[in-house]
Amino acid sequence: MEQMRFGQAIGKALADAMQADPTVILFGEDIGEAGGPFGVTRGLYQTFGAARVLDFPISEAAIVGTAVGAALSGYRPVAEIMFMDFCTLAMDAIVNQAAKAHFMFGGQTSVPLVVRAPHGGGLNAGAQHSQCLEAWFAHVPGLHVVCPATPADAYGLLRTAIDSPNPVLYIENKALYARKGDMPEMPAAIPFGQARIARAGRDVTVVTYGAALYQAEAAAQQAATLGIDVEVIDLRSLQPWDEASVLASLSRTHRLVIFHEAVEAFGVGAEIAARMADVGFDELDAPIVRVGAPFMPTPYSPDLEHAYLPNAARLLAAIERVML
Amino acid sequence: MEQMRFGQAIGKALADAMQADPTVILFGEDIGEAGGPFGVTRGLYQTFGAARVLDFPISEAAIVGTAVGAALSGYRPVAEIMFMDFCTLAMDAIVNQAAKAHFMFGGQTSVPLVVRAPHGGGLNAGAQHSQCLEAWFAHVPGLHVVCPATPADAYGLLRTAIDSPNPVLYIENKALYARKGDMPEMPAAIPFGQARIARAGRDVTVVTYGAALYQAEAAAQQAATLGIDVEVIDLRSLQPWDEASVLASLSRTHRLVIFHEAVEAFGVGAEIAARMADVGFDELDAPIVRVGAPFMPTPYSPDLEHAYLPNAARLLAAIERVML
Amino acid sequence: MSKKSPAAAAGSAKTDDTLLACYRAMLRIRKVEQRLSKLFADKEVPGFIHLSIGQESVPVAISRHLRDSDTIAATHRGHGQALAKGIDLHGFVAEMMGRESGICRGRGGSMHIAEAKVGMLGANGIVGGGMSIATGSALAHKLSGKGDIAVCYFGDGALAEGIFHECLNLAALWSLPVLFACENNGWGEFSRTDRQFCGKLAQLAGAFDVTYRFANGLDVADVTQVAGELIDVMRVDRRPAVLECKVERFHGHFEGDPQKYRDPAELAALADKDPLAHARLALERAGVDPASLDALDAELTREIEAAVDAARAAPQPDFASARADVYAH
Amino acid sequence: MSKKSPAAAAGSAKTDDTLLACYRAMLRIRKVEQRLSKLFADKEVPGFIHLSIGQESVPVAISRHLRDSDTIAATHRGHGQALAKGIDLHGFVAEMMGRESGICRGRGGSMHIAEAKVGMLGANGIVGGGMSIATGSALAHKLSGKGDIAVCYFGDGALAEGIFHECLNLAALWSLPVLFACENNGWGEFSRTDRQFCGKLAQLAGAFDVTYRFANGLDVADVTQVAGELIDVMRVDRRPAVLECKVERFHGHFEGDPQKYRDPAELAALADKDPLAHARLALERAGVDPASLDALDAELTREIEAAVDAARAAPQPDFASARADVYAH
Ligand SMILES: Cc1ncc(C[n+]2csc(CCOP(=O)(O)OP(=O)(O)O)c2C)c(N)n1
Ligand SMILES: Cc1ncc(C[n+]2csc(CCOP(=O)(O)OP(=O)(O)O)c2C)c(N)n1
Ligand SMILES: [Mg+2]
Ligand SMILES: [Mg+2]
Repeated sequence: MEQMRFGQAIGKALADAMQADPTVILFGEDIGEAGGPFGVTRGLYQTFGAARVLDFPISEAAIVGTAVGAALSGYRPVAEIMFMDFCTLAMDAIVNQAAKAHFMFGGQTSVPLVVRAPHGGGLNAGAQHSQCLEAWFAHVPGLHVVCPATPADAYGLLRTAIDSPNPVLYIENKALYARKGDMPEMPAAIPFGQARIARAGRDVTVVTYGAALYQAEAAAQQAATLGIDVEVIDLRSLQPWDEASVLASLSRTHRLVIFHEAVEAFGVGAEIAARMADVGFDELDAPIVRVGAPFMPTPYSPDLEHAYLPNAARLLAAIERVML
Repeated sequence: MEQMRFGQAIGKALADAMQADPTVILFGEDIGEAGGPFGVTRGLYQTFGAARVLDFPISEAAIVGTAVGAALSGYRPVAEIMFMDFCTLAMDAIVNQAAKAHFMFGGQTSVPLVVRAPHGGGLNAGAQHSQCLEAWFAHVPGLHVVCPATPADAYGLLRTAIDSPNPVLYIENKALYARKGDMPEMPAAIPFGQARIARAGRDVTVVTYGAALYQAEAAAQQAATLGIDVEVIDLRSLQPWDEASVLASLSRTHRLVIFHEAVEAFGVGAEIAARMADVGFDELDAPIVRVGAPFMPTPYSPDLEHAYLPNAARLLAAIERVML
Repeated sequence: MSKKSPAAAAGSAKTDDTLLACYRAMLRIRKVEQRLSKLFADKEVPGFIHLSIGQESVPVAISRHLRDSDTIAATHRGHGQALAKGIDLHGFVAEMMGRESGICRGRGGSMHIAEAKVGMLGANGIVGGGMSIATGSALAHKLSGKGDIAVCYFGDGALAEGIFHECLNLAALWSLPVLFACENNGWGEFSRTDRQFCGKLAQLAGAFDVTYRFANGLDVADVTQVAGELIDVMRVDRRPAVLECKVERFHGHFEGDPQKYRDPAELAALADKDPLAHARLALERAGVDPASLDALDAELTREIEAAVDAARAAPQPDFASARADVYAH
Repeated sequence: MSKKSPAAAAGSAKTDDTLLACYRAMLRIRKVEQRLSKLFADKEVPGFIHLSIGQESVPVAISRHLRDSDTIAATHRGHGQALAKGIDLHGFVAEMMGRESGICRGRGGSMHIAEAKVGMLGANGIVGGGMSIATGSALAHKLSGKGDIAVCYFGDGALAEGIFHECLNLAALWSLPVLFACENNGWGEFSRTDRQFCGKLAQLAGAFDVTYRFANGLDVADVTQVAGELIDVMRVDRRPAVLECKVERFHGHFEGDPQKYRDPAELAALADKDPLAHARLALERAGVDPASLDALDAELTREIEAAVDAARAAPQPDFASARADVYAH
């Protein structure tokens, strides 16, 4: 199987979707001739031209707002918000307009819009260029939220997102762009709401998503050396998320740890824990433990950021705790 | 004890704080001569003048953004966002600027800013004028989030918020404005992070906040007729929230239901459930159940909205479920 | 209305025809909103409703130059904008009354009324919320190359929102066929706009090299003329334009607002600033038989009452189906 | 720098003094940034850094007219803005290097550098993020009545953000003493601003009745003159003003950006557009001894190296204390 970088997989999904459907258009800053701040859209401007790869001024509110208007008028815009932190400038269009139009208008119309938003730290980029804000969007009825971890999933989820009649937040961890992985020759679209068992195990279920997957896998390996057999579930899709798969795993392992890069408090993990403390209560043999970022802004200095970011060691400690 | 309406208590807290501290200034739309869209600031313009009650144009981003600048320059602005739904237009100032400045600047400065935001439905005002978005802000390190249910708490929490050196989201349920309650002659400031036991009970703990408190009390009364003794905890403060009090209650009742008006999925209740499924796991005799709004935009028609809003009956059903 | 051919006519008979058609369209909006006012007072219409009484000339005039495939983004004060664009009256009234037969099945209401198939992309509860939607729709029109245009309605209060600046730039930069139509009633809720916004719209447009025109909203013929000129050019040159119309807000900000904050003299003077009365006078002066206008009134009453009756008879919306329809399938 | 008295002097000796002081301040910024460039290449400075090499004239000129109690909101390309306002060099360099002795204790870095006590309210990672902060600070100045002013630095790319419009309106409406200082380098990241924003800044300011002036950033004397005139008036009339300065961005958008998207001819032409070289030439023409300028260079090198050495010797920041300092107490 071909190897492809995560960022390239996104670029390929965009290109294939644009080839397949002339109504797919791209919105964003520096995505045209320059090929995008992280090179994800490289070549698309040259292939599809200025009419379909729209290099926007620095106007995030208008990027998503006009994308809603174009989506209501027959197009399928894929809008890039350069750093997820800048979604703060486009919340009205995402939350009050895109998410609600189908419902508010009684089902007459839909808003087939994708907002691509790179999240995550590790670049020493500081508190305004590192946030993982997916929990906000998962709380908004009408939005879908996905967050791939592998190139194949990046491809497949983006194709599904673009084909979806609904607005989708498509979240890319910046640390993954350069990461290579398998890419099938005919990569498939991946349905929303289906998790992937990244590693099968009997003793503890670890639920994760995005770049955190790789730390989870590392922790699972370390746990194996301690005789703990960890099942790692990569959610892939956060809204909807695959409650059935998580519950099924919990019913086998009876122990649950949730792991993500985002701030732990009020993060995505809270919902998963809360649901399992309800529908999975009878299966639980141990407390549900979450491991996420501490409740603080992302610090700048490498030492501080390193101490800040959730890692395999902290996850392993949590795994050991629920095994007690 | 004097009786006072919830909205009046907020107005009184503003007036008393302005009297006590000349750096307290008010920002908002229609808050001046007009006295505010819900009459909360009535009379303040006349008492304190145009220099301290700043009637802004319809520029939410600038309302909060300039408030941050004024807060960094020696003032204590209290900014009103007319409906919490419009916070979508001011997220950058709240989340990227106000919340992070103290930390990012190494503790040199602080941002003593209050953002007042009315939330909640029941007015048939539709999907863009009814949202309860507090979970977003509780997820942001550097912000405090409070949501009073009684006039005395409205007063006391607002005084604390204005005195705080940190940015505070102060959330008011619109349905409460006209509600009367006791107001002590010398009302006290109420510290953040302290819940109030609104009703003591032995069998089930119901955790709630804001206007939902009254439905919770009604459900508790109904439960009493069924022989179920419900303890109702009014959180009052959501970030930080009073984990110790909730845990203490759970340790007595061993059953937990969380109830709020906000959308249930990824709402505030998720964090409480998740924490209790961790630190309170050994105390739990039943699943943790949440009751919040269903995962849909707030509908317009009275019938639909009535069916949409969480109510005492749904809470009672949850209480009965955990008693099984 | 939305199917009429563009541009104001030259001959006076034709002018009278246009005026009569405008009068009819304005009267229809007026009577619908007066009926809504009553229904609101009687608690048959819930929520917040913002009536456009006094402002009907603007959407009526603009819509004379629009076709179904043109799009509009409307405001919270958008009943006239919606009706002039051709929204179905029965569906409209039923929506206000929150019924299953409402055009949005009772889920949207006054602030979220929409009818996709006549190019009405939705009223908006967010001041300025429609601006980028209209601009994006104009971008779609540009890309699809069918010669359609988009109209962005907004109030003077919305001028202070940053999104206006972003959209004006984009529309000018990329030559998007969008008409920014400002219904300037001098007020934003309970505040006078001249105490809220000090930019001059003509100059703002000029800074982006965007054509600006002013029209007197009291005179529907003037608005029709100016809007026609702008739109005729826009169909060809595909450039944005700004149209500012001075109008008066007769009712409160929302129904139930007693407007105590307005000078009684200002309120008293409104009677002379009614575009509907103005049009009627012009028609009568041009020799149109007043009786025929009264007959028109009666005809519209029947149409509206039929819609109200039908809405009253319609079922309440079904929660389970609303619950199941948050996402498109 | 920030303690110098306002307004450009008349006599030529004094002009030379001013020019020399400006040269010194520009050279200091230049040398600090060149050092940062090297430290970045050597991985001693992490993250994203945006150098203002070629743009030093603007903050240097403006800051000649500022006092400590005046405030500025800086941009992501704000090293020069911070240094000109008087930020502590040791604290500055240590912050870039992520040390506990950094002015933000290693928590902020280049994009979030701030020093409250010299009125530096922070760089910003959000394009346009400082605009409302500066405007709000100007509001505070107006309320406290001490005659202070605020400076809002921004790049030409930020012109497209809606917040600019909101702030311009507010500042004009309420007469806030804020200088909107645009460092127009013609680029926003990898995109030419003339393909991104088509508004004319002079006319935008004019639409709000705000004074607009242009200055040639190549010539620090010109910027000093124009900024001085604007600020002198502002101290009295308390009205906002817009100052646009044409400058060139010599380095990439961020360090490490090879600027492949720029025309080689354009890059080659930069050599003639260096405000520092320009100032040096003027000084030499005015008879300043080149050796004294070289001595100045050496003196600054020593100052900067001392700061780098001190930072290198400083401890890494402590996570537990950062963790405990999310909220003020
Ligand atoms: C973003 C936002 N801010 C504030 C409001 C509250 N609000 C509703 S209408 C209105 C006044 C709008 O004035 P204008 O645009 O002139 O329209 P008009 O009501 O005069 O037709 C305000 C402030 C809102 N709905 N949305
Ligand atoms: C809100 C926001 N959007 C986009 C970015 C990414 N970004 C950083 S700098 C920049 C270009 C800014 O151009 P300009 O304002 O001219 O400043 P310059 O870099 O030229 O000094 C962009 C797009 C950002 N940091 N914040
Ligand atoms: Mg108005
Ligand atoms: Mg620039």
